[in-house]
Amino acid sequence: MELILALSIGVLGGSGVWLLMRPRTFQLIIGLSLLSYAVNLFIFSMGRFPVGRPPVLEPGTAGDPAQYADPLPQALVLTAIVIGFATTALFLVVMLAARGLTGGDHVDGRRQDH
Amino acid sequence: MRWLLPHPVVSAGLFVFWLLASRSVAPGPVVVGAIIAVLGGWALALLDPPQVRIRRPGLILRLLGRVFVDIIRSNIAVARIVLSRRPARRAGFMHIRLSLREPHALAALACILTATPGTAWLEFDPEEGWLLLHVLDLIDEAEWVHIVKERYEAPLLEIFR
Amino acid sequence: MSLVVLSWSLFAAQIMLGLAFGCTAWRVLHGPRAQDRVVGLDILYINGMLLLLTFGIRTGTDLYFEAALVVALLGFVSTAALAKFLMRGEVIE
Amino acid sequence: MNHLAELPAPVALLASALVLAGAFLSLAGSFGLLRLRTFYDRLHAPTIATSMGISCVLLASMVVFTALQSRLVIHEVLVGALVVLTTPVTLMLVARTALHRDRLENNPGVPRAAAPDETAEHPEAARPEGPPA
Amino acid sequence: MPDALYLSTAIGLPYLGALVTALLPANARRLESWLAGAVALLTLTMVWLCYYPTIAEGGVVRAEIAWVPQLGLNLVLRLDGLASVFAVMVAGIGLLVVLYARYYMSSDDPIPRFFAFLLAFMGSMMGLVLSGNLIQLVFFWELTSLFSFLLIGYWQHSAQARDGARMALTVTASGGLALLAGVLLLGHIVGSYDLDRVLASGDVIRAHPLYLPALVLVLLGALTKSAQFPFHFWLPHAMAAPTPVSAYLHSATLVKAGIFLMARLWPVMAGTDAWFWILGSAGMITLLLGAYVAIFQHDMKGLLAYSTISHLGLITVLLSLNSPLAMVAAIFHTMNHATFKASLFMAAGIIDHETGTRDIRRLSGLNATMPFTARLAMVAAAAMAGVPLLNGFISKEMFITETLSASTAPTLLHSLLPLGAALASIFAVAYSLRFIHGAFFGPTTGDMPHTPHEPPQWMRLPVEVLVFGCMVVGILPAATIGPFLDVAVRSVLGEATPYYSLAVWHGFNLPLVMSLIALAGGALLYRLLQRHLNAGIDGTPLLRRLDGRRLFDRVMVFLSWRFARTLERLLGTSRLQTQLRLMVCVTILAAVLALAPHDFGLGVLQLSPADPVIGLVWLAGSLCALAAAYQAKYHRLAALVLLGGAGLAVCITFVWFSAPDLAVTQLLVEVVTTVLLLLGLRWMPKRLELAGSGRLLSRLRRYRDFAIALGAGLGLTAISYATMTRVSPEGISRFFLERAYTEGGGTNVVNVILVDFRGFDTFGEITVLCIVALTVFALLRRFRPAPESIGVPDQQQGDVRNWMMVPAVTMKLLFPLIGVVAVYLLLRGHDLPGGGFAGGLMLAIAILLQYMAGGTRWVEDHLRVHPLRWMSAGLLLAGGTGLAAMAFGQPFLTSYFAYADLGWLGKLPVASALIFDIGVFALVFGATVLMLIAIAHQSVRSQRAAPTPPPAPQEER
Amino acid sequence: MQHLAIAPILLPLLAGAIMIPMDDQRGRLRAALGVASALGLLAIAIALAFLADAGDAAPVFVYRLGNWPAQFGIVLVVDRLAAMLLLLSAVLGLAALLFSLVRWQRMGAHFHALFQFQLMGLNGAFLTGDLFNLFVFFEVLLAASYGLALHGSGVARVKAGLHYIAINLAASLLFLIGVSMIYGVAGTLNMADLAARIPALPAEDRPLLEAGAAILAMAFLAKAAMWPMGFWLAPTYSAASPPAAAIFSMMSKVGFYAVLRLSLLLFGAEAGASAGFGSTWLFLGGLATIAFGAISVLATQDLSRLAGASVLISSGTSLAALGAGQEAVTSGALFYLASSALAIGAFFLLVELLERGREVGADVLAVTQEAYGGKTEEDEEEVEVGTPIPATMAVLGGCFLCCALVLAGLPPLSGFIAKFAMLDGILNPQGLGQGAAAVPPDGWALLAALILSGLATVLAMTRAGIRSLWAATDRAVPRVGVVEIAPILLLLGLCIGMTAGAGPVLRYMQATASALHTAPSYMGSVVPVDGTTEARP
Ligand code: NA
Ligand code: NA
Repeated sequence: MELILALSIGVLGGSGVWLLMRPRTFQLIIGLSLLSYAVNLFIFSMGRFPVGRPPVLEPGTAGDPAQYADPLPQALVLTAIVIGFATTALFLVVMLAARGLTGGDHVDGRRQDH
Repeated sequence: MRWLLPHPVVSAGLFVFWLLASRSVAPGPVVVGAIIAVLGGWALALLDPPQVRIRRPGLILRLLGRVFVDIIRSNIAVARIVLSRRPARRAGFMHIRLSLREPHALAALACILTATPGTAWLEFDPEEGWLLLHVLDLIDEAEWVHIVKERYEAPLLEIFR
Repeated sequence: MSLVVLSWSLFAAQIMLGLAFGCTAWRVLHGPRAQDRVVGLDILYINGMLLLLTFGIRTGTDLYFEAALVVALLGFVSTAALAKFLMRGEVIE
Repeated sequence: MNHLAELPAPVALLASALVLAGAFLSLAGSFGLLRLRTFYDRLHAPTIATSMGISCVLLASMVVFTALQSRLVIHEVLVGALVVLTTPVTLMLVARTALHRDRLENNPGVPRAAAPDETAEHPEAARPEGPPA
Repeated sequence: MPDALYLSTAIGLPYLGALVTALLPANARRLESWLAGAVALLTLTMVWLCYYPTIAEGGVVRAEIAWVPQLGLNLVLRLDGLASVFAVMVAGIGLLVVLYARYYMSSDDPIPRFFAFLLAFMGSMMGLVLSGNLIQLVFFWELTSLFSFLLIGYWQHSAQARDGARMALTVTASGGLALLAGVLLLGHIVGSYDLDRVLASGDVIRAHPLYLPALVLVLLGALTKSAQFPFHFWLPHAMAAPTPVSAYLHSATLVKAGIFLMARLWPVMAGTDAWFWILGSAGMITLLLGAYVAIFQHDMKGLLAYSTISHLGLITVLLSLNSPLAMVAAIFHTMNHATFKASLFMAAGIIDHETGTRDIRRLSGLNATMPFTARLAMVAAAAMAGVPLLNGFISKEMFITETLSASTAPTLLHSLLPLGAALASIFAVAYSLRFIHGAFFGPTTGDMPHTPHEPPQWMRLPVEVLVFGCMVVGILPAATIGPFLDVAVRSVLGEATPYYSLAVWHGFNLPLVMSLIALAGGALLYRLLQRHLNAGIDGTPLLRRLDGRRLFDRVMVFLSWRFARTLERLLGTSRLQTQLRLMVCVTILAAVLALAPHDFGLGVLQLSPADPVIGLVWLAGSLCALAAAYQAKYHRLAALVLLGGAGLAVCITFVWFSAPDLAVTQLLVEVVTTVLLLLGLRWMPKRLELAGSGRLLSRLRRYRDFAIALGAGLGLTAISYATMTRVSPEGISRFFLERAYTEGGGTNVVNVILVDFRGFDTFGEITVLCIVALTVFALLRRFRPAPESIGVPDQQQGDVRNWMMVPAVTMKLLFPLIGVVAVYLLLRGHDLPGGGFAGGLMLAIAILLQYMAGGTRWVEDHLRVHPLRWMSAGLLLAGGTGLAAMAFGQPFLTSYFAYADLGWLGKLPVASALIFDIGVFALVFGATVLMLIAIAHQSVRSQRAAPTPPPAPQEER
Repeated sequence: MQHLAIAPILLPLLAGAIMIPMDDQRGRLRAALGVASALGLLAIAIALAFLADAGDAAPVFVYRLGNWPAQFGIVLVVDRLAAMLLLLSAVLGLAALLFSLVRWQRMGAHFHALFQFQLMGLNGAFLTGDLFNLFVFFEVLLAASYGLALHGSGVARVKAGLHYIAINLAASLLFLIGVSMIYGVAGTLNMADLAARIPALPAEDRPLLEAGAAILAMAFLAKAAMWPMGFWLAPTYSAASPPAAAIFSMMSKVGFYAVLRLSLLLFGAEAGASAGFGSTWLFLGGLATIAFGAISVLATQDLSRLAGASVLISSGTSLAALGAGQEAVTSGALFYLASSALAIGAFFLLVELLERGREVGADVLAVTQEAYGGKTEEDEEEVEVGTPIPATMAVLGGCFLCCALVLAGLPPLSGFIAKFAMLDGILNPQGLGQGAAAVPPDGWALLAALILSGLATVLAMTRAGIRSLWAATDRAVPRVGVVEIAPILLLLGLCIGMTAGAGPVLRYMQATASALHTAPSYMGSVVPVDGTTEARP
């Protein structure tokens, strides 16, 4: 199981990194999104992927760590998701502004090669 | 009463929705649900949708039953087409001229036709009332016209009058 | 006995849904046209939602219901936006 | 999965059947999406999943949880209602889009308008897809 | 104590004067010069006050003001014999120069600035010579460079002045940096920067392995400042400065700073072969080169400049000789040179001032038109040439004596010294003759811009004083300058002070013969060269190619253009792709380097059995991710859809591993992101697949990128796999699980962490969202689309109302429904999956759906969302919840939790965390809506493109 | 009194939040609020600095947010280092804000709110004692910096902004990867707790922790613009509007701050097998950055690029000095950091005054402007500067000179003291005359780098200064308002003050460095040894 997840983190991350190095702004934004998926899963994986643990406590009890998933990586992922969302939106708008002002969608402005 | 509940049906729906979602009929959720239902009605009123007047609840039930049966039947039919190795069928477009104009009724018809596998709502011309359908198994076009016009449109015309 | 049957059926159902997920994903991947991908994505969401529901049954908690509810609601929004974009060239006119 | 052991046998069997049926229907729908040859054909396949497929699984869920929690659990209805409400919207929009794009590209065999015209009076069956865009 | 006061006044007063002068009005020339003169006089007095009786009796005046004691850097003011000689020169000649400048400067010039710079320079020079701490010395050293730069560039409108100033600063400040390094080494060797301690550590320094680097660095500083070969070239170009500046800086003070430094450190650094070789060779070359080049200068000041270079070379040679007697001669010649050279500069300035030119070729017969000035200049020039009965003669004779006595030493350079001295003396006579003969003799009808006449009497006075000094010292050396020289020499040499005689007549000896030969030879040389000189050819014969300035410019251009630009191009990039590639590579490298030294392996944890469902989901998800990467260039929409597929796989994974909150949030974010990207796609250029992208180079680039991406992916896999196979550390999560319900009041631990345990993170996170929304809004207010995407997309034929009629019905109905879901998610978040963030996004989606269904205008006719208000309210609510805790004496964001009994309604949980969450909800809703609407508005704006400016998409409506 | 620790975060936050819905009609109120908040921050920072300096090595305040024990909740820690950086950012913030009042505040929407959030982010990053909270504040300050970098729009800003954002998004992802790896291995996020856990870490987990730290460091170093990850800096800073660039001179210091804090806390002498981790690389990277900065300084002809390149040199110098690993050098580096931040801030403001008069709207595509509704914004607004100052060129020239002196490290300003302090620390790590051990090779390298980079700066500054102040005699004298020059004078005045008061200032820096090099005092006061899982008070 762990291997599947590790591999999927790798695939997401690799695709994201590949796109990160592409010349078009849109590729970049997709790449950043894929990378942030990878990173979110990565953070999550640092809580060791517990299978079949209940997600919330029984009311009125203190949770036993052996019974529950590590909640902290989850909280971190949530924050990371939100921040990732915000920055993606911002990058999109900057990308649009750059497109409008430079006339092209190359990351460096009007460069035409590859 | 109008100002409190501009869309009573929707408000009622929201109230039920809330209770279902809360999985409880304790006083707390009921009160919150009621407030939310009213607020939801107001929110909808902001958008100024056409007023819906629904009659004949009996007919609604009958229509629902009919649709239920049709869905099961067409599910099986379409599943068979999908899974059979060499399906003997003739898919195609067909036009039906509807008398329905009421948007909610049209939406309901769209739901019905979509939920029924085998028919796909493609395009509707609100002026002339032409509906373009795609049918997966267009063996008898007249049969389909009958189904749509008689089985679904007629009751809908009654309900949303 | 019935427990074994139910467990296995749930497992089988999840495998089937997983396969369905794969089939749909293939359509999304392969296209050939944008509308195919959009329809594919819509169904991908449905398949995903069914997976969540069966997972809920399997684990006996109805906490995943919210996730399913949200999938049902939002799968629609994103595919509708995609379709609208295809249809009108922009999502909001 | 010890919680499932608390279920009475008939309920378990019913739930098994429903789950299997729902999953099977969904698989059928998805398989159709994969297999059918034209876009308009493929438009039908998923509705198997969105109608019966979902219904069966939701029913199974209701049955199981009602039995487990010894009270009526029917909030799954909401999911069903939402799907029924929303699927047509998506499909209508996509279908309309496909039509529009086919018309723009003058692909043969696509009705020119919502109203019937001479050429489209007797449409033939499966039409070839337009070239990928 | 009064000594300390005197010394600090001697340094501080000039600076104070500079400050006051700078603030005086531009037309107060008289006042400014009086002020400057008074400052110089007072400074001189201060030195005098210290001199008697302490210094005169061989004592040292020392005052210490704490500055940075931790680093051994205090303001140590230290006056001894050597310093007082220089201090008197600085203040005394400064006084004369101020007087001279009062008449020299034109009223068109910005006078306050001139005097301010001059006084500041004086202060810096005083600071330098009075430094009792090496770092402090460097401090003032660089200040002298700085103010000399400002003074040379005083006439900033002239390109020559700018270039000269820049050259001077570049050379001297660089030297100053080297000096700093050298001084730091000395400090390291000695263990103190204090001059007294350094001077007491000569043996330690000379024996230290770092002696040679320290020596080289210190001498770099000294030689650049004193314009020694090969750094001499800046001085002639500094002649673009006003003449008072040249008279002050380039004869008596600035260029003597290097000499001062060498003399100062002579006791501890001299006495080695390295010292002799470096200084001897540099000095000798400078001596000869300067003298030779001076002959061929047509500009009087240029001639004087090269002569200065030569004389400084002379002094350097003297210092290099490691002989106490040579040291005496060096100090003596320093004083002499200051007097005659300053007077010569002033004379040249007077000539320039009265005739309008300094070109020797144009000047002629001034002996007749301005006789008094001519006589003064002639005497000074004679001193420069080393004519007997003038001060220059005595020190020059001492020089020749020293070279002769050194020539018995073993090396070639030693034996060449007398020859060089003789040759240089011949040259000196020749250029002195040229200076006199060229300007003052010949026909009175030169082609001069002004008719020459005598200057005002007060302008001549400084020259008179200095020339008088030349004569007095030349005739009665022992009686006049003797005591001062003795004190200075003793302060350097101490016990080692040799016997020396300051007599004019030492008998008819070899040095005298050489002097006489030099006089005759010089006259002869000048006679021989006269034809050549009269021809008025520019440049120096034989050395035409050795143009220091051209070389300097070439080096500078090479440094900044060829060298720096090429390197910058090679080592840097402006391309984003390269930058990101580098970042990825460096990170991979960093991780590998961190892991490599250890044997990095898997942990011991039992793996959980593989779930085929997740395998299937991830098979699909991975394919989606890969396909999205593949399609993103030409099929943007496809990539977007595929991204959604991958996101769904992530979402299912979250559910599978007990994180429904994450699943819900991930999904919501993904949908909003998709819509945002779709909104943006409308403005992107059409992209068609082009043939010919398969060129070898770009293919290779892609292979490289593929390898990097593969590496990154494998790295992530390896790390996460390795971590997952390890036992969890006994971390802090136990605390959260144990306290979430009992102290946080919620069963959804994740939510309790978000709004309570780590609520501050959430607080920051919503602030980020808020900031981003504001930025998006601000940026879009100035959005300009590309010309080709302004028009309505071609798909838009027909009315949207018509097309969307049936779907719109459902979409409107969904508005309240989604709103209810939003509230539902908000309210239950604390106990069950959901929360303010999810709720806010949900509500925004409800609004979005309406925009999609009805279009911007329709929605805004019906709905008024005020996103900015929502945002503000949300942020204030969240912040207010935290502040409320402070009101109860608790830290910010301390949560409060209780059940309010509402009678039959049951108990209502009241948690401050819920209010916080409502704040989150409002902010997220507002921010998301603001972003969506701001982008959506661009279409409306573009369609309204008209002469009248459209209103900004403000939040109202 | 405790609450003073959080005030530097809350004050700008609340000010910003109130400003959000204010429209342009309330511009004056908005500006007044902004200035009031900046002044308040200054006062708070001064108070904190005095309080921090009064005590021993331990932090003066450990503020437990939500009143949870330190290692579980989030803590803010006020020690000398934090207080000093708060003070710096307050000063720079005030200066930049004042400068913007004359005209830059009107060049785009929401300037004041973004500015306040920028300050909040900076302060939060300096205060927080939690690794993940540091990420959050990094994001706050970055998000605000994106807004400020783009403030005013235009081709140059947007193009540079795109690069800046892309690179920082990537860096943020690295941050997350690094933090989560550290959490995955050590099980905590609190810096002090982490420092306490590292020595006891099992050997098989150590590589992962170190790899996590290395990746984390990449995120910081990208922000500190270490070569080869800092090419974004010069274009971004030079394109940004001057007030933004001025406050950005603090931004690159944040990356350095994080490296400083974490490397000394986590990998200090007490870190067991991990002690000194990465310092060699830090040193080499710093040297490379200095070299590249010096090359850029030499290569540039443009004043604002020159300022940007100076930031590189300054960053590299700080990093290399930190990498040298000597307490004495660290204290010099801190002095240097303060002095260069002030000077660079002043320089960015000054550059605009010197280059004033370039057409503002020229970089908007003319075609689209016409088609898209023409001059919709305040692009073409006249430069109205209020009361102009007398002797403008002389004042500007003097300011330029001061900036150049500080940046080149020449006497008489604080740059010289800073460089001297570092060099002295390199040569005499135990203190002057305290055992003259042989200087290691890296000491020589740093010495050479500092001297040569100073030389390059001198050359470039002289050239640029002569060209823009002396050579252009025919140009019109720019109109400069008192409100514009005052902040520059304030910043440079502080540089002068740092020179005159070098003794006490350096003593503060030495106390700071000494506290940083003795991690246990920080650890002990943030996470008391006994009360690990003690309940909420
Ligand atoms: Na259907
Ligand atoms: Na939540």
